[in-house]
Amino acid sequence: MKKYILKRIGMSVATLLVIVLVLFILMQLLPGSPFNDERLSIEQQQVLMSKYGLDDSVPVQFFRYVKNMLTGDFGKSYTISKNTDVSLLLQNRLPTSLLLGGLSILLGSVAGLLLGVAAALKHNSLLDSMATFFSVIGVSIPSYVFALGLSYLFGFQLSWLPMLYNADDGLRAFALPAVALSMTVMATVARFTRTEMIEVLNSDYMQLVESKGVSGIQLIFKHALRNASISIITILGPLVVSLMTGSLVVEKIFSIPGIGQLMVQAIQSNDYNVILALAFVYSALYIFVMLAVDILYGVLDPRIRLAKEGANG
Amino acid sequence: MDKPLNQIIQNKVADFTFVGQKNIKVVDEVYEEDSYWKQLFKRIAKNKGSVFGFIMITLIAFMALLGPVISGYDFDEQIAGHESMAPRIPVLENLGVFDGSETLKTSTGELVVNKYETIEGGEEVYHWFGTDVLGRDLFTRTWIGTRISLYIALVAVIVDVFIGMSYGMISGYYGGKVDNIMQRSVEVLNGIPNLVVVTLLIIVLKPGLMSITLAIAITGWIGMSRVSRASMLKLKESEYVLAARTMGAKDISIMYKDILPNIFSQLLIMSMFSIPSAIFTEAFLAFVGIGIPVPMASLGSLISENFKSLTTHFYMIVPPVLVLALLMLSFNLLADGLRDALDPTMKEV
Amino acid sequence: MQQANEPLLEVKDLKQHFKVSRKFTVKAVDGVSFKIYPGETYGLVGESGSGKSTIGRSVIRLHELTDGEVLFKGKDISKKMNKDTERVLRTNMQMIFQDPMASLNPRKNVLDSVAQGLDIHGLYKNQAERNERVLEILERVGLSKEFAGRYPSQFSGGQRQRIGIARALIMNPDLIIADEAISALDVSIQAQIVNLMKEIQEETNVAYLFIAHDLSMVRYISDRIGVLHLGHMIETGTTEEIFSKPLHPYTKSLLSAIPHPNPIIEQKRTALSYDYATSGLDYSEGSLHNVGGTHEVLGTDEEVNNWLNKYSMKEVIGVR
Amino acid sequence: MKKLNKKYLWLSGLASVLLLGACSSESTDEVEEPVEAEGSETDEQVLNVQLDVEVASMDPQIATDGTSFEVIANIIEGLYQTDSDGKAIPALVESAEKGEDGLSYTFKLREDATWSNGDPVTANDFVYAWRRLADPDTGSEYSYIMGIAGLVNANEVLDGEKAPEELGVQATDDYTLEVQLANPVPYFESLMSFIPFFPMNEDFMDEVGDSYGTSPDTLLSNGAFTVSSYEPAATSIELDKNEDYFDADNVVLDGVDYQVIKDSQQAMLSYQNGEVDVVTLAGEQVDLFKDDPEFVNVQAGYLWYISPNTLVEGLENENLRKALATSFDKQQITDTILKDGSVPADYIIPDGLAVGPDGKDFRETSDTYLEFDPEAAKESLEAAKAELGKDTFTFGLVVEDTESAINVSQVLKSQIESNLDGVTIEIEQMPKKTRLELMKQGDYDLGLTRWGPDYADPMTYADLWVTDGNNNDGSWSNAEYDELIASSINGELSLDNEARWEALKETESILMNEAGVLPVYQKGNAVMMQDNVSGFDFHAVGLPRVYKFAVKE
Repeated sequence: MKKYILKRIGMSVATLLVIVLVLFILMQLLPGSPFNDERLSIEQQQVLMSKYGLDDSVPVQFFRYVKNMLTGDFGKSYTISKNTDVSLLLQNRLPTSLLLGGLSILLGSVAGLLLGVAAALKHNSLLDSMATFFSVIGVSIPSYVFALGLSYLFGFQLSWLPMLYNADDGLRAFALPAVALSMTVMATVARFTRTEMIEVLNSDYMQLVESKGVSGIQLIFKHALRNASISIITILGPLVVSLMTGSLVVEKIFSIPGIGQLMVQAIQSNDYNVILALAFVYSALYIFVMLAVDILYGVLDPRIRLAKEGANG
Repeated sequence: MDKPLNQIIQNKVADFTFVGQKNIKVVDEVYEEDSYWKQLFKRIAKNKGSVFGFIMITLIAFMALLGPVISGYDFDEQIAGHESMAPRIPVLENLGVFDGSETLKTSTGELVVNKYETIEGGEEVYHWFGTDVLGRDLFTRTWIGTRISLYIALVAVIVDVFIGMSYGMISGYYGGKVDNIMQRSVEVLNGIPNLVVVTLLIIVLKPGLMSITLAIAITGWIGMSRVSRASMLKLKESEYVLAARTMGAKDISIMYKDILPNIFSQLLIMSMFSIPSAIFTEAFLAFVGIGIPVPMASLGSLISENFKSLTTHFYMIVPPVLVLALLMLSFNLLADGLRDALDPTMKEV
Repeated sequence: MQQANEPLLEVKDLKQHFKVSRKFTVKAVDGVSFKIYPGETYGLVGESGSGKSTIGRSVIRLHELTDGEVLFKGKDISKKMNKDTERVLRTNMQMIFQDPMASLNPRKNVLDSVAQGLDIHGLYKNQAERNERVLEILERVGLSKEFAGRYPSQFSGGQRQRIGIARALIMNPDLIIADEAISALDVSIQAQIVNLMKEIQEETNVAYLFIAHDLSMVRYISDRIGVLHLGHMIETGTTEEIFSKPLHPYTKSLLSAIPHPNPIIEQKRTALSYDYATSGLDYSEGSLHNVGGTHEVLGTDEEVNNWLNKYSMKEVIGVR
Repeated sequence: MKKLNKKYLWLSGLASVLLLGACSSESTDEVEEPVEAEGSETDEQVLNVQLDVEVASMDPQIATDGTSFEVIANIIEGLYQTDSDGKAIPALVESAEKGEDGLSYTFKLREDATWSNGDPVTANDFVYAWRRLADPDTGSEYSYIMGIAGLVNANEVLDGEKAPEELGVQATDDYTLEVQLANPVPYFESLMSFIPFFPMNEDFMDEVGDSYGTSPDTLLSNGAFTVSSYEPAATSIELDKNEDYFDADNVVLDGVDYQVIKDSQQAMLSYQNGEVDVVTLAGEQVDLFKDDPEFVNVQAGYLWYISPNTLVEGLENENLRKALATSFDKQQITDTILKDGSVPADYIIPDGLAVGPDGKDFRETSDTYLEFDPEAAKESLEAAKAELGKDTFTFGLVVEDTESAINVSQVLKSQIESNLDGVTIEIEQMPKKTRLELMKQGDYDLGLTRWGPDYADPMTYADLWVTDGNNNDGSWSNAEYDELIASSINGELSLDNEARWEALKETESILMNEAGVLPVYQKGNAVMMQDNVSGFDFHAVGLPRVYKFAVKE
C-alpha cells in the first residue's frame, strides 16, 4: 500500500511538471503583451519587457520559471497588482477560496447524502421523483443564478445574511456563496447516492443484515450508507472541478477575494504570471484531490487495496 | 460407432456408467424472439422519465427549428423603441397575464408600465417572450440560442464517440506500452482542469463557435475514453474475442466488428451524459465573456446577457434559463432511462 | 489408438512467464513438452493455476511464448509466423472455450458466429454456400436449422457449447483445443457434449487437446494424459498407465480425490494429501524418466527409483 | 422596496457594526438586531464606497487607473488639489511663483505637513518622486507625463539618454522646490494635482523596497486618511482618519471603507441595504433610480470613439469615413442603451475638460461635427462608392468585452448596416488588453476605443492624432494638423495662450472634417449617493473623488 501511494505521488508530481510545460507553451500563444497600455511607447514597452525578462528566449524563460517556482516564487504581477509578487496574491486569496470550496463540498455532500438516502428509501415514490427532479434542477441551473437569487432573498429582502463578503464576518460571510456553490455538489451527490443506495439496499448483503434484525436507522447509516459512500468518494474529483468553475462567477457576485475572481481578472488583463500561477494552482489542487480520492478509495475499499497490493508483489 | 457407448465405458471403467444417448437433438425452451433493439425500446418505453425527456428534447428541437421562423423577427433585429418590453401573448393577454405590462420596483415606488401602450402602433405588436435591452425579440433569440446549445450537444456526442471511444478502445485493446503511453498522456491532459484548458484555448483562438467546438473536442472525450477503455479491458479477455483471435481475425476487425457492437449502445448512452456538461461549459464561457460572439446567441450567452437585467427586468432571463434547465433535465432523464434500460450496473462508470 | 509416426503437435520445453511487476514474475508454464498425434485425445489435467489453460492458449498463440518451440503439422508456430504458417494455424487448429455464456458474441446470431472463421479466411464462394455449410454443421452438432437466426441469449448452456463446437468444427480442423470445455455445464449435459466430441473424432479423425481439472472426465475421453503441477509436467502416459500405476505423489493425490460411484469402495477411499512445499521435491531439479511404455514421470533418479520401488518395479527402463 | 426608516437605522449602525462589532463574537447578534447595535456607535462616521475594480497599485508613480488614483489621492497629498470647479487649488503648496517666461516655477511648501511615520514632508520628497517617475528603470507607465509637464531634460531622461538627476527639478532647501521647464506649459499647475507627481519618502522607500504598498505597514500617508487594512488586489480597503494630517481639523469622516463590488446589481442591492453609501449604476438600473433624489448624474472626461484604420482598403476614403461617422444615432445609444448620463459626442475634445484663456469651456466656443444624419451618410456613401468603384464593404469592429461596449457595438452594427446599404460590420469582442494590442499593431479595421484625459487641456486629446503619434492607431495624417500641434506644444503658439487656444479649435475641425476618428459619446456616470452623504465632488480630470471634506450625517 505504501508503495502504491508513493508511486501515485510520484506520478502526480511528474504530471504536474508536464502540465507546467504545457501551460507555459500555451501561454506563449496568448495574444497581447501585458504592457500594451495605450500610454506606453514602443520603447518603454521594450524596457519593461526586458525588466521582467520577457524578451529572453522561451526555453530560458521556462527554466527560470520552473526554478523560481520550486522556491515558491511565481514572479510578479504585471497588471492586476503592479509589481506585487504573485505568491503574495495567492497567499492572501487561496485560503479564502479553499475555505469556500471546502464548505460547499461539505454542505453539498451532507445535503446530497440525506436527499439521496431519502429518495432511495422511498424508491419510486413521490418523494423520490421530487428528489430526482430537484437534483436535476441542481445540475441544470448555473450556480450564478442561484447566487443572485439567494443574495436577493436572504441578503436583501430578509436581511438575514450579509450579501457581500467581509473577512470580519467569519463563516457568516460564506453562508450564501457556499449554499449557491453547493447546489451542484448536492445535486450530483444526491443522484449518485440514490442509485448507490438502491443497489446496496437490494444486495444480498443487505438482505442478510436485515434478516439478522438490524434496525432501520442502523441499517441505513451503519451498513448501507457506509457501503454506498465508498463509491461516492470517487465522484469527488469531478465535483471539485465543477466547484472551480462555479467559484469564478460566485466569487465575483459576492465580492469574495478568492482565486476564481483573480483568474478571470488575470485572463482579461493578460497578466501572464498570474494566469500561469493560477492554472498551476488549479491543476495542483485537482491532482491532489484525485490523488487523495484514489488513496482514500484504496484505504476504504479492501478489494481495491488487496488488488493493488497483489499487483505490486 | 458400432459398439454401444456404455460398453466402451464399461470396458474402461467398470464402475462408471454414462447415461446418455448419441445424437440427441435437445430442443430447449425457446426464449422470446425479439431483437435486441426491440427489447431495448420496450424497456425504455416503460421508463416515464426517459419518455418525458425524449418528448421534451423533440419538442425543444422542433421549436429551435421553427421558433425563429414563426416569430416574425430576426434574431439580431434591433427595433428602435422596442427596448426592454415585457412579454405579451395574444389571447393570454386578455386574462391579465402576459399583457405586456411590468412592474418596475423603482426606489421611489412601484411603477406599472406597459410599453406596448406608449409606443406608436404598439397595439399590434406582440413579443411573446418580451425584448431585450437592445430591442430584440427574445422569443426569436431564445430559439436561435437553443440551436447553438443543441449543436454543442451534437458536438459533444460526436467528439465522445469518435475521439473518446476510439482512444479508449485502442488503449485498452493493445494494452502494455501503448496503453501506458496513452494513459499517461490522458492523465496529464486530465490533470489540467477543463476550465483552465478551455479558457486558455478560447483566449488563444479568439472566441467563436469554432473555438468552442474545439475546446469541447479537446477536453470532452476523456471521460468517455476511460469508460470505453474499461469496457474494452473487460471484453478483450472474453472468450468470444479470444475465439475470434484463434480464428485469425485482425485487431481492427475484432475491435470494431466483435467488441464495438457490444459496447456501442452503452457508450452512446454514456455520451449523453456529457451533453449537459458541454452545454454548461459553453454557458460558463459565455458568462466569463468568451463565449459565442454577439449578436449571435446561445442559451448560455442569453442567460449571462439577461442576467445583467435580473433585478430590473426579471422576465428577460426566464426563457433561456427555463429552456436550458428543461434541456438539461431532459437529456439527463433520457440518458438515465436509457442506461437503466440497458444495463443498470453501468452507473459506476 | 492410431499412433501415426508424425506427431500433429509437438510442444518442446514450453515456457510462459508473465511479468507482474519489475521484481515479480509468474512462471505459469515452466518447460513443458508433449506431443499429440493425429486423431488422438490428449488430456491435460491439473489443479487451477497449474498452467494447463495457459498451455492451451500458448499453443494456439493467444500468448507470445516466453521460450520453447511448438511445431504444428511440422511448422514452427512458436515464433513470428509467415502468412502461410499463420493460415495453417488459424484454420487447422481451433479452440472450444470454457464458458458457454461468454464464448459467443452476444450481438451475433448463431449463423454469423459459426461462420466467423469462414468469413475471416474467405472460405466460400457465395453466401448460399456459406449458409449451407453452417446449417450442415449445426445439424451435425444437434441443433435445429431454425436456430440459425437466433442470438446466444436465447440458448441454454449446452446448446451454446454445441454452437461453440460447430464454430470450431466448421473449419474442418486437425486439432481442437478444448479448454475446460465442459466444466461449466451440468453433469448430464457434460455427457452429451463429451459424447458429441467423441463421435466427431471418430468421424473426422480430429485430435483433441482436452484440458480439464476433472480427472474422471479426462479419463473417459483421453487416450493419453499429462498431469501438470505448478507449470511443470510431472507425469504423462496413456490413460491406462496413469490410472493403473500413478507414480508421482501429486498424481496419486489427484487420483485419490476422485469419488468412487461404488459406495463400498468410496467408503474405503482415503484422500492422500500432497503439499509441494513440504514434499521435499523440487520440480526444477528433476527430469522426465520413462518408466515403461509411454509413461514418464518427473523427478530425480533417486526419487523416481523410490516411487518405482513402492510398486516393486526394480527395473528402471532408462533415463530420458 | 425597503422602507425609508429602516434604511436609516441600517445606515447609522451598519458601517460601525461591520467595522468594529465583527471583531467580537457577538457580531452575529448585532447584525440580527441592528436597532440595538446602533445606539452606542452612532458617532463613528465611516463612508462606505463601492469600487467596481480592485486597486492595481498603491504606488503613485506606478498606478495608472482611476480606482488606484482615487484611493491614493485620499492618503497622499500633492502640491495641488482639484476643487469642485476642476481648478487646481494649493494643497502642500504654500505659495507658488511662476517665472515670467513661464519656464520656471518655485514652490514654497507648508512646513506643518508630516508623513505618517513622523518625517516631515519636504521638497526632497518631490524631487525623489519625480526622478523616480522619469527613471526608465522604474518602469512607470505614466512616465511620459513628465514630458507633457515640459520639465527640462524630461524626454532625454525618459529615453535613458540622461540620468534622472539631470531632470529640471531641485530642492533648494527643505521646503523650496524649483522646477525648470523647456517650454511654457499653460496647464502646469493643474498637472501638479495629478497622482504621478505626488511625493514619496525616500528613506521609507529604501526601507521597504519592492514591498512598498503591499500592506498597511508598507504604506506611508501624508493625506487625510491612513490605511488600516489593505492587501494587494484586496476586495476591501479600510482607511482611518489621519490625526497627524495638517488639515485634520477639517476632516469630518472617521474613515472610508472601500468595497470592491463588480456586479452592478449586487452593488445596488448593497446600496439599498445600506451596506455602501456610494455606488455607480449601470445601464438598465438607471430606469429604476433616475427619479430618486439620491441619484446623481456625473459627466466624465472619457470620450468613446471609433478609430478607423486608414490603412485598410476603403477606410482611406474620407467620404466613406464620413458616411460611417454620420450613420448611427448617438442619441439612441446614450438614451436607450447607456442611460448613465453619457451624452452624444459630436466633437472630440470633451465637454468640461478645459477652460480657455477667455474663461469659457472649450466646447462653449467651438463647433460640433459629424452629427447623426442618415441622409448625409447615404450621400457620402454614394460618393465613396463612386470613388472606390466598389459597392459592398465589410469591416471588423474590435470591441472590448465589457457590457456597455458590447451593447454599444451591437447598436452601431445594426444602425450602420441599416443606414448604409452594402456595408457590413462584424463585431470582434476581446479583452481590453488584446484590443489595445491589435489596435496598436494596426491589425484592425474599426476599433471602438476611448481616451481619458490626463490633464485639463485639449492637448491631452489633440496630440493623439499627429502623424506617427504613439496612439494614432488609425494612421490618419494631416500636415497642417501636425504643424499646429507641434507649434502649440513647444513652438510659436506655445507662447501665446489665446492663439494656441484658437489653433486647438482649428485642429479639432481639421480632424472632424476629415472624419479622422468617429466620435460616439462622452461618458457619464450614474451614481447613487445616500442622502446623508455630502461634501465631495466628482472630477472628469485628474483626481476622481477625494473624501477629505466628505460628510456623513
